[in-house]
Amino acid sequence: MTDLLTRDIPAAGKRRTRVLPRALSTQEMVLIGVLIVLWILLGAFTPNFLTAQSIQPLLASAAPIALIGIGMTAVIVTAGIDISVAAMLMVCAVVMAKLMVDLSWPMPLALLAGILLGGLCGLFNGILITLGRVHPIIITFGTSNIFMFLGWRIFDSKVVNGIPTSVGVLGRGADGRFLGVPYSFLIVIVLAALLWWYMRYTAGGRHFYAIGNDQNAARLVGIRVQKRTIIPYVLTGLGVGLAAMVAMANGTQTLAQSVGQGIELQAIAAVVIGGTSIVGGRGSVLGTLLGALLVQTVTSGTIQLGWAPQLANFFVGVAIIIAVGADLLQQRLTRKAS
Amino acid sequence: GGDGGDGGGGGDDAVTVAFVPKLQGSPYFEAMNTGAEQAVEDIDGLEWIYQGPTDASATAQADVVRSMIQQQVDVLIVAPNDPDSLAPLMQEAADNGIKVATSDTDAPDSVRELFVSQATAEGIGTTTMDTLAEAMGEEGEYAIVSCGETAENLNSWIEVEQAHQEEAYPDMELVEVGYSGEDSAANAQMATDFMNAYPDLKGLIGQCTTSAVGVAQAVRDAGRVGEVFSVGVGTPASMVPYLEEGSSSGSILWDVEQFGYLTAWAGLQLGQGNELAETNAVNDAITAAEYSADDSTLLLGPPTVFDAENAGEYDY
Amino acid sequence: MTDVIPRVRLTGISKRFGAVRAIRHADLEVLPGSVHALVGENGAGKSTLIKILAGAESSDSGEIAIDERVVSFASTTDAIAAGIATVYQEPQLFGELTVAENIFIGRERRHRGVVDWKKQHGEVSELLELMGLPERYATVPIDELSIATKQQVAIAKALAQDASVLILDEPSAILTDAEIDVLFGVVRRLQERGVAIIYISHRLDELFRIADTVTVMRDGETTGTHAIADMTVRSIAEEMVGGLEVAENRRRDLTGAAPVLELDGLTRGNDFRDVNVRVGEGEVVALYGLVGSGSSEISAALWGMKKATSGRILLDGGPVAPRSPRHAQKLGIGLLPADRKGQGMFSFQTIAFNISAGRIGKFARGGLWFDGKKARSVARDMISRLAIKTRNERYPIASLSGGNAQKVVLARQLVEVPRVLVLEEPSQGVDIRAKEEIHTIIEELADQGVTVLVVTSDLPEALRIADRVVVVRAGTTTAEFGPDATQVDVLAAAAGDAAQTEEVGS
Amino acid sequence: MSEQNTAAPAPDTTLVVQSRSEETRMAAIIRTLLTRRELMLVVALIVLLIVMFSLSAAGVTNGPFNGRAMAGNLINVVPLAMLALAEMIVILTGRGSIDLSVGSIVSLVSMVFGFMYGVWGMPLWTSIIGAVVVGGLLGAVNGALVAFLGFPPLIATLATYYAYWSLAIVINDQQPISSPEIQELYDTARSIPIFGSGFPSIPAGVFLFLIPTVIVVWYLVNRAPLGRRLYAVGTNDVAAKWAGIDLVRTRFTAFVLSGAISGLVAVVTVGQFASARPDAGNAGSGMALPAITIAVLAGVAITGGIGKVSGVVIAALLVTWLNAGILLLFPGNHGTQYQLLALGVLLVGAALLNGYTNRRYHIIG
Ligand SMILES: Nc1ncnc2c1ncn2[C@@H]1O[C@H](COP(=O)(O)OP(=O)(O)OP(=O)(O)O)[C@@H](O)[C@H]1O
Ligand SMILES: Nc1ncnc2c1ncn2[C@@H]1O[C@H](COP(=O)(O)OP(=O)(O)OP(=O)(O)O)[C@@H](O)[C@H]1O
Ligand SMILES: [Mg+2]
Ligand SMILES: [Mg+2]
Repeated sequence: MTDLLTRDIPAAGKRRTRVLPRALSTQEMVLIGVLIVLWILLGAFTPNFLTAQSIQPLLASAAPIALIGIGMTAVIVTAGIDISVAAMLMVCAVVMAKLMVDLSWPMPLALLAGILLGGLCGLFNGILITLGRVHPIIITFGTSNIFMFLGWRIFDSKVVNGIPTSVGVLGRGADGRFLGVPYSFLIVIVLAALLWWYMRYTAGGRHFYAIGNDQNAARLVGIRVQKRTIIPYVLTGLGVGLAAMVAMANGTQTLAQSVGQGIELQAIAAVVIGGTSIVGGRGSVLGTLLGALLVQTVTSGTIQLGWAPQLANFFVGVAIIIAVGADLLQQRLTRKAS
Repeated sequence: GGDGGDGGGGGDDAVTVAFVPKLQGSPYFEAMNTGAEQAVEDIDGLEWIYQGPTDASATAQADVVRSMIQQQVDVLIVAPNDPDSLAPLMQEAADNGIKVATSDTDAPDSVRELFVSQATAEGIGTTTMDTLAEAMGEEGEYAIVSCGETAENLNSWIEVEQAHQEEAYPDMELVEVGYSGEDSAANAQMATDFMNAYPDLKGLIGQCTTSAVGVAQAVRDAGRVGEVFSVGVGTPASMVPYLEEGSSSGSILWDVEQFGYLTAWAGLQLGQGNELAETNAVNDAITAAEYSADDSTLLLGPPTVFDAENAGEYDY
Repeated sequence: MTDVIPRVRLTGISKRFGAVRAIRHADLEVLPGSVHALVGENGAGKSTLIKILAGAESSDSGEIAIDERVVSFASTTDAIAAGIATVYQEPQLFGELTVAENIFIGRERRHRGVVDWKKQHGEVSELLELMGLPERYATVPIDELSIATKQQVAIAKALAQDASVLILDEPSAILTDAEIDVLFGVVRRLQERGVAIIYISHRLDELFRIADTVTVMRDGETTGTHAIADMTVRSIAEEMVGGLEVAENRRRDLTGAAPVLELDGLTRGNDFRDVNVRVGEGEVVALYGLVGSGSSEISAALWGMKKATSGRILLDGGPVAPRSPRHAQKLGIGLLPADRKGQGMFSFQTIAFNISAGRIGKFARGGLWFDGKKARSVARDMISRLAIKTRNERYPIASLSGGNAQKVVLARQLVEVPRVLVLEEPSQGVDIRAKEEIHTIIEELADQGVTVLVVTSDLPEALRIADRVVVVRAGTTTAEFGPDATQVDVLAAAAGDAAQTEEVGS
Repeated sequence: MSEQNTAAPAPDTTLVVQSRSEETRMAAIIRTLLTRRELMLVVALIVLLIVMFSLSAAGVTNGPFNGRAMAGNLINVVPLAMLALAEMIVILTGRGSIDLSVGSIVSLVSMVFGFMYGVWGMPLWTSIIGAVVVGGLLGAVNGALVAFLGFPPLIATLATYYAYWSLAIVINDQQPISSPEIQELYDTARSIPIFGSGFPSIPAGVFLFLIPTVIVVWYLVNRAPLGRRLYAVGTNDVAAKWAGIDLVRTRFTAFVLSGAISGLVAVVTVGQFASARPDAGNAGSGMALPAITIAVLAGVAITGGIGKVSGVVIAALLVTWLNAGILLLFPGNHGTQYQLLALGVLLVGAALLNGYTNRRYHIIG
């Protein structure tokens, strides 16, 4: 009987009395290592990479990717995906800008409205996906076009000029920092911490993993799968709203239709580099945060090394392959071991 | 958006002039449209169609151009994203009896009968470089933040700028040209990275309307107003705050609305088969648009340098 | 007994899946503190019935009463709230989550809205102890456990619900004897606490150890409920089958036939070792073993899905090493997989597609042009030869009943009659009539000279069709029986009665 | 149990109409339309054409919507339908297979083709074959990542989407190539009066590229052994494996084909734009998204195993003519904006319909 029971478990290193699932995945620890090495190397080979005036803007620029990536992590953990975030970001940003400029709403109110609008867009996605029971990639391809249409109509073929400079506190400027860290990145940290806590400690959060693991089984154990599945999309929407705010602040006093273009793939890249499994059931917000930093480090690093900036995308692609490949390899090894 | 005519150049003698910008929603082209609509109000027998693609690509633009050919407009004016790509389509339009012209960006190897030029590439490039050189004290490193990698006119301006600098300002040095698309946040981040990569960087050029603002924003955010000088090809309304605080030392542009007016007017002339004179008085503001028969180019005039004083007078 | 209020009462339940009437009219009464066995052939509707009780399926008609109060469950949540805990036939677990999380998923212990990990951990430790599993399993992700342990976790999970009704759907199928002892211990303790237990099993003998009452289902109907004391294995079996005559056993002595397939000391790590089997030309040999005995791994090795680490496979005397199913095919082997739905059917494709899918190259003229006409005519031919009940070959296989679908998957192996045909559980989940028809087909094939190895956990089937039965136990061949073997002998060998073990192979 | 056996075989769900006596005529029509997407698309196409022709006749449109206009717009169908077919081949193999990198392959191969034909002076046919081969190789990288190494297709092709795009841009320092040879290639995009002067001229690309591709893909999917394997793998890959089908090889081949078709599309776009452009397949939102949209609209199931060549071609025609119609109906910027809306609504609608159909008629699960 005993040999039967011990047969299951690889013997080494499992003796600790953990009550909680693991806090840091291997992938996250490796990512932290990779980031440290990259930063040291970049610091050595560029004049300024490891200085405040380079790291601060880097954090500010990584913020929108991270803000979207955080919600996207929850979505992907439930085995979903949201391609519409870039279009959604444009809608939120233009609404915020127009409320402030054309309707003279006070800034906080306008930003809040834009963030809520993001949540609403997310709700729209979530409802279509759960009620239609169609693969989310297809639905969000579609809603992406619809949001884009809305955004363009609201822009009304113009740019929005004269966005108040006060928005700039959320950007990469000097007036928007606390202990040297840009406010926008502080928002990222707070949000990531919240969602990390939620997904790790609360029942609702753990249910995301269960749904991503096996939606049918989740239904059988009494999880309200449909309701639960909507939540990550709404979270993503809210994150997109925040990202719109930061993207606007990172930009100029003029907002153009191109805001946020291509950020959906950057956010997904950050999520998968962070070790979240695209087929669902596994992943964490912390990894995404690191992934976003890696994506932006690669982009800025390429430029600061004096290489062709267009190569940055190539390295992002390679980073995805290495990160996911390492994860696949590790999984294969543990499977062999057991 | 622009107002279409009833299309087809029906039974009346009105001339339908269609203009296809590089993309819609850009303040620059929308301002051209505003100017053209003024022309429609002023001039009898001119009908104006304005329709642009949703992204600044040759592909998307070709669809719109093709639609214009189907609509059998009288005159088709295009600001080509990629002149080479458009040349055959213009041929097709001409084969269908449509008069074709370019505006803003030329397609020299095409069958276009006229190019309405805002200013020569020479003029824009030289003025931009002169403005930057003056701000930088004619010495030091500078970098260029451009937008689309393949934008023909931006690339031609960059060429002129570089050549002019080598000739006239030997103490200046171009360290990098980067392309970061039409997103001002990305433009600004690239400018920031340039400032970090080249700590002695003294000058930045924002080569298109979004990056003109983007580079200025980057200088402002880095807190280096007065140390790093930026100039750009930006629309006045978006540049005002930056010009005022000094993060931008000047914006090189022309009166875009008048340029739109001129384009519409030129289209009408083309449609009616009128010969252009060597200098043309078009309206109160455009009194001497020069026409060169050699390269069939109608020129608005020299570029304007907007600064803190005059930029506020424009609402685009 | 009758004056006790039943904990569960199901009356007149019926349920259709499209054209399949899974449950036609089922009644069931379970008393508190009793173990109520539910038996019936594959597909009789047992799982469907308990899924209805568990809120996982809705019934088309009928009534559910708990403690004589009529209830209606819109979802599993409602059923769980009503005190019904279920261990499904396929364990519903989440691979990435830990054992502790799996046990509490959906009903987490909370402390101010946050999962109370410590408390859960404590309770889980107790449960694991009850199940005879070590405490350190609590934080191990499910994916790192074996199937049997997963099953035990699933039971622990049901126990954690503190339920008044516990449903166990074939819990013993994949457990070893020792694990079954633990399970029965747990069941008895719950019984003492007054829990009503519904116990589904195909191992009729074990019912006499654990059950108080037995209800038999046939064709979606409950045919009767009896005290277990009044029954015997034989009487239960008769009621399950409904008195259908079982045909004569095939019993031919073909030991003299030239050996075509020989397994000689075949071994693969923990899966199986020292397997010795010899099958002669035109012979039918059954490889009989209970679930988990390793017999399915042996057939996977024959089919090139798993590599043997030592020993030899001989085909017509020459050693072969199948690298892949395709390679095995080329060697002249055909295989019918055990899991019809998962491994056999292309469910929304047509019958013709399904039949031709195993030999696509065969239907391609010059290897370039797939001959659809030929595929359809072969399919029509198979339909009539195997008496597949369908209107025509263009129907999707999903529209067929299990037995007919099984014949289609079998037909795939017959497109090009193989030299050696391996059939895994050829009649699993098909009704008696179809079963008989499949057995006849196997006999006909053997008569045509095909060498047949039937890998089965169905003892009557093994004895019905095989010329010889080789017993697999704990990953190795332990005994071999000639044509005159009795059920008792074979079963005893499979269960590990040393006295019954005879010499193996040749 | 005998129930299943004695009763008539359970009625078919997709191919044959249920016992007619039980089903009303209307229900039968609806079922046929829902389960046979290409028929529904034909109906939609006819409705669109009738609407557009009447609007055009009533003079509501900015220009005539007639045979000539329709023929002219076929130029857009060429790359769109070809890439949608490429996506179909990949999506058919199931397990979330999709190819996000087709647009980047188009960009990169455009440049390679530009070099081969426009700079190095290789003969046209060699260059075209070279483009297809290079496309196939780029697809093979995707295929290797997915089939051999087990990368999720979405991830593998997201990575190569970035990598190929970047390479396309740096390979010639972001300059397009438009040498005279390349410019002459525009002939492939020109319309030719193939049916005589009485009929509208059709873009040459339709005959040079689209129709051959459709024929080849139709052959591969419906008549080559490969096609059977694609459907089998996409329907149930475990069963396919047990049936002796090589999953790795089949998935790998699907991505190679997708890359090769994308390589040919690169030639098409080079001809169409008379220049080899590094952003040929990535401009705007790129070419992959519209291609996937067409495939989904055509009824190709993202879960694999379902999809038809005819559906893809009809869907491409529908979207192209719808877009052209919208441009004629809405002047100014609104036209291009409404195209976005129409595409979005079509896609969501088609997806919801796919989902509903599958559940209603139990096609999957
Ligand atoms: N979801 C479903 N869709 C269609 N038919 C189903 C479904 N579930 C069960 N059936 C059919 O209903 C009948 C009863 O199945 P059920 O699983 O209840 O049998 P069972 O008695 O549990 O058999 P086993 O002993 O093999 O577990 C079978 O004919 C089966 O094919
Ligand atoms: N199992 C398979 N999976 C994927 N592709 C295959 C498979 N078998 C063959 N092919 C492909 O099909 C082509 C024909 O192969 P081959 O000649 O072995 O088939 P065949 O002999 O006609 O088939 P069979 O042996 O089943 O009659 C090969 O070029 C190969 O690329
Ligand atoms: Mg069952
Ligand atoms: Mg062969």
